[in-house]
Amino acid sequence: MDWSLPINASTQGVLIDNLFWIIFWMTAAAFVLVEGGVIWFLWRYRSREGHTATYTHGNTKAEIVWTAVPAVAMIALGIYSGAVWTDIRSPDSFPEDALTISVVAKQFEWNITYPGADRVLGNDDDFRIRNRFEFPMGEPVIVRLESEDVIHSFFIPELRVKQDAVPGMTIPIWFEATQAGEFQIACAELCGLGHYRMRARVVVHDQESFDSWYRDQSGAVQTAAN
Amino acid sequence: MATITAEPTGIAMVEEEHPLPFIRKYIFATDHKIIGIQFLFTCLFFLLIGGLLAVMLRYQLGYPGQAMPGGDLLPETMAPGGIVLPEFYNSLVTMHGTFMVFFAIMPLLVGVYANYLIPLQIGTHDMAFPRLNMWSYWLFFVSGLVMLYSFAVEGGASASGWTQYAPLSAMPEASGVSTGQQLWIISIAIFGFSSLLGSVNYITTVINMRAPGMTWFRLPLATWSLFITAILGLLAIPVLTAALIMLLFDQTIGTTFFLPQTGGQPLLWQHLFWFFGHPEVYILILPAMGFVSDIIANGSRKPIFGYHSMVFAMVAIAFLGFIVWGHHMFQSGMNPALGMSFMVSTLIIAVPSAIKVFNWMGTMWRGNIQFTTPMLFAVGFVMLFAIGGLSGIFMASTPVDIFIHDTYFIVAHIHYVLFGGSLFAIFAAIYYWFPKMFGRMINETMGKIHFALTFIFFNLVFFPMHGLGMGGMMRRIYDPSQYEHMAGMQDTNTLVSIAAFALYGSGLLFLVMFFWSLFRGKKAPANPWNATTLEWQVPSPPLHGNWKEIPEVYHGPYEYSHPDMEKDWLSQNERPDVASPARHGSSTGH
Amino acid sequence: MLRDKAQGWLAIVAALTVGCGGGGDGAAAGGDDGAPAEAAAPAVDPAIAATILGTVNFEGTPPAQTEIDMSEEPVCADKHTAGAPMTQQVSVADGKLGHVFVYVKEGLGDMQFAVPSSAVALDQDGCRYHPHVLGIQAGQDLSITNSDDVLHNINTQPTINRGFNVSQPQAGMTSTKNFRSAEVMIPVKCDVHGWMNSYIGVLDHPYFAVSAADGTFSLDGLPPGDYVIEAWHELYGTMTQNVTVGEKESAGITFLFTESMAGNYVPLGEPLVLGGHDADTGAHAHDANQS
Amino acid sequence: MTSHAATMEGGRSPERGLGVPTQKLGMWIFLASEIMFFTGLIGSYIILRFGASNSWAAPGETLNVTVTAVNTFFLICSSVTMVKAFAAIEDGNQKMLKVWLLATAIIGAAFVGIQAYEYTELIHHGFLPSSGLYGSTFYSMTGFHGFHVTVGVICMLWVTLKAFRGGYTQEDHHGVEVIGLYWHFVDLVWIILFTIVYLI
Repeated sequence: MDWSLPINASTQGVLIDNLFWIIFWMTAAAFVLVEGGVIWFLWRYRSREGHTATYTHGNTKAEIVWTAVPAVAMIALGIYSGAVWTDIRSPDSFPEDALTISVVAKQFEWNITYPGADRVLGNDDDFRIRNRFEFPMGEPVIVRLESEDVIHSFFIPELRVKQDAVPGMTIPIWFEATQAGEFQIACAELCGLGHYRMRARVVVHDQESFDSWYRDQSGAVQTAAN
Repeated sequence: MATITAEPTGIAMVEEEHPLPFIRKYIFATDHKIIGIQFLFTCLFFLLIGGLLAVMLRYQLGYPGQAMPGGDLLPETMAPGGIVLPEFYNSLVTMHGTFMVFFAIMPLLVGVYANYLIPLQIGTHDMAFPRLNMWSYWLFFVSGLVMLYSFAVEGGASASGWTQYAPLSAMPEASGVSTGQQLWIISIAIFGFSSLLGSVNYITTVINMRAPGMTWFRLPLATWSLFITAILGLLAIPVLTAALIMLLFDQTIGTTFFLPQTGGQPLLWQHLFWFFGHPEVYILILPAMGFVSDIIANGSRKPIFGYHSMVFAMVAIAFLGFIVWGHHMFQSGMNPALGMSFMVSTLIIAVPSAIKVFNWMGTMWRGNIQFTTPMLFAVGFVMLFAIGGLSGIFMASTPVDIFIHDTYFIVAHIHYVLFGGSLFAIFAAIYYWFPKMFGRMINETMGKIHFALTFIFFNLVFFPMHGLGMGGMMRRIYDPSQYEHMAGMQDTNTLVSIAAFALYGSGLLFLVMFFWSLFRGKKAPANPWNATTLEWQVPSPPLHGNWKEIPEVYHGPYEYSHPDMEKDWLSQNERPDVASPARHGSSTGH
Repeated sequence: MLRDKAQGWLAIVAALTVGCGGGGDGAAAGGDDGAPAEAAAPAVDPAIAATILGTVNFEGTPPAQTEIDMSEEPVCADKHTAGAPMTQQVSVADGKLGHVFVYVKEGLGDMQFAVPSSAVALDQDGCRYHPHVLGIQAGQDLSITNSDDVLHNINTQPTINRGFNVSQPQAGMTSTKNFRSAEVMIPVKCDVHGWMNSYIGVLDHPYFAVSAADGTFSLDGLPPGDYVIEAWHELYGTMTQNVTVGEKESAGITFLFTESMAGNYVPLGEPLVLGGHDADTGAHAHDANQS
Repeated sequence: MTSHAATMEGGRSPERGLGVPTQKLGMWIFLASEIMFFTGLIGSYIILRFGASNSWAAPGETLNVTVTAVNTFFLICSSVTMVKAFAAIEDGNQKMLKVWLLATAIIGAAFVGIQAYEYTELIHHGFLPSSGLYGSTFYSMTGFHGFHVTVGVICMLWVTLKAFRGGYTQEDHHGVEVIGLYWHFVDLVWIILFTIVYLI
């Protein structure tokens, strides 16, 4: 196993990965400080002939320092995380005119409804495909998540996307892929005996191949309707 | 010489006591010490069960789809031919979490030590309500048996995760578990009532029955932590009980609290559960922090560094613990703006935790560190809890949580906190107070071997899980090989599993040693660790009623290495002027 | 029995608990399961037994079969070498309708029949159920096998019987189950592969059959008498016919399903009374759709 | 032998800390837990009702507010009798203690009886726990309150019995005070429930 995040293929992934590594280095420093300190103290102050403990109940100055430093670090992290979170999840961050796709989870499959030629969900030219999620790179996509039975979680590791699908709710998320390729949707919330296999194929196309795929699929719907 | 009148609900003096019949002394006991020991044995048994479940689920992850050795002893509904079925795997995951959280760690910390230590450490004869205390234990015992029994009913034990997310837990047709699910709810409801009785007892006892001179800021941190924990339990568990009742009604009498078809809200369950669940996390760590504080001060032969800030940090953690529950739900569909505020409170809670870690280090700093087994486990606690705390920062940051939520990163985090943290502290506490409880010592060499094995295998099991989580391996997955992004993880999973078996093995070694020491250990003196708190001022084991006379307390709990004293400790009931160097030889001779 | 194993296991656990915890009530598992009592079987004298032979015809255009996309399960897709797998809801060939469950609905009075000791097989192969429609006697073993090396779960959704939902994560796994009461029909589905479905008809007598691809069926070994025969189809609903057979007689009947019956009410799990049948249909709408 | 407490603190009350008798303190702490329990139920009710307000009938449409209003009045009266009982034993009046305790228990039982009658009527009219969120929340909240009153009545009868045996004195009547605390709490919860379930 290599200690790394999976390849990143989305715009929000860049933000998330940056933040991840910032926290990694912060905590790594704290880790070295604490573990190193403990081991050093164990060695330096080990009980031995002629060694005695120093009688002290504390040191206010030191305590203020080690209260203030983590506090400042946490507040800074909070502010930065908040900004990133807003960029990804706040209702204002949703792009307009994005391709909107409906994903309905149920035990144990993902049903993906595309808006058809008119790019509007909820009318006759929509088409539904089971366990296959295809969309273009370089264009924001809005996914409207729903669930028919229990809670599932829509997880595409390479896109750094994860959102629970909750029955009774429609939860929109958006993302933009930066790389074409084939990935998988994984279910990340325990949903029953088939949870471990509730997966679907994700195909990120370049614009051209997406257009042709989409035309074929919408065309099939048109023919069937006629 | 005036004597203290007996507590109204307390126990009469030792001498006058008629010997109690066996059944009232050891079975339906009201003596807090016997109840503590009853909890200890029962919890160790449940710990063994919880560990066994972990071994079984690790077998499936280490060797997916292969027949488990001895697995053919299991019924075919669980593991036909020894091959663990996915539905049984889900039960294993659920019940492992349930047994460890509710029937092992929590009662080991609270049931065992709040009962055993509080009256001894505050200097009183018994709990405020000894009869309630007995009920608390027996209800706990029954709830554990009900939970265990749920494996044997048709459909098996609950399989919807220890968090019981509705609607999976409310729909037998979705989870495949009906009776087992209901038994889970009933068991935890009984457990909650048991815990309520305990909490009322501990809080009342600490408030009202402290020995003269035992002011709030002279309480040992173990008692402080148990007191705060009891308050957390008192306020958090009834909310879970209310939620459990709604869940049970959804399953049995057709209500629709958590079923969305008629407007019920699945997220309501999560809010209620985590309103309980996050304080519960602190219930599981605060007493551990308290025990470790006592033990580190003792092992470093130094007063605890920053006693007051240790107390305030615990109070702060307890208070903040009630307003951070939403951080379990960042990806649940909760309003993103709410996510922001929960992130802030969650990050702030890292501060008091950091204070505690630094104060333990401050205590060790310029100490005179004794490498006793309890001290090793306590230091192990600090080192591992620090890792668990630091990894928590990743998930507190909402954007990072998008990726690592529900992955093995979380599994690694919770185990660093609950195993590396709580369970290490429990081991430390068992080694530390074993002589007091049973009047015998545990062999130090054996203890150190146990520590070394546990420390090594623990890290081999749980540290690699951070990497699995970073790679995107989800929790509660029966067979990771089903996903492309986890294709390269099997070797690590197998390694983790082997280490897990070894970790369980070192746990078994501990049990052997525990029971061996119970009968064959060296006789323990009253104060084997030269400790300062009151429980060490009575014989090991203490007599029924603890004290012939209630002690008077003169100073704080950690007077180690006082410069004016020849010996390096001063008991709380010793006056510095009386316990002068010339007299110290007789000071432990109670 | 499996439960005995669980109980033995539990007894050990309980004993341990009592040992460690210091007494208490050991958990006693209450088992109420048991094989249905052997029915006293008045053997139908083979010398007088009658037979009903029949055909199910179909008129009109059946719904178009569509291809099932099994690309996500290469193990299954590879098994369909003869061409892409199609939906199998309606099987019509030369005007004959297959997958129709035909059974004696009324006329057997309170006769009792022995439960066969042989098991009925339900196989999952190529991510399809084989057979698609099957009949079984109450109490008779149903042996479910997974021939695919992928996870299948067998989720039965009966109305009268107690359902089960078991998984078979590996090839070669077999589960044996049974249904205690007569029920026509019990839907079966696999939640992992949404296209997989099957129907099981459970009766407490042996007089049932499923029409073959050429529409034929036969009900053998019947005692002479008057019968109501029902034919059930998952899309077109049910139709009944009255038949009288004498000793050693062989009667022929035909059922005719038509295109226009699509969308008819398809009864599932309605109470069966052998003696007489009160047609209380209730509001049990069943959506027999399939992609 | 180091000096022990007693020499220094002779004559000090065994009840240190807050100066509240232990039983009373225990009951307060228990009630804190009860508050959280009802907060869980009532909080869920509020969230569900905001989330799906159309699942609720207008006040008075399904529920018989008049009957319950009378019942509420009964429960408030029982709080008054409880106060009277406590006042009586404070004055050392054993006779009135018994009278008022008995009255409290009887009124409490009447409350439960009327609630049972209300349930039967509602079920008769087809309003069940399975009747959507309205039924779910109504029966859970009022049911658990009714359960608390029932437990209260049983305890009250026990206290009454003890009073008849002369178990309480002017000096020591913790039992009366403790059951009184519980009784007032249950009464208070009902006033909240009545308001939010029946009136709003």
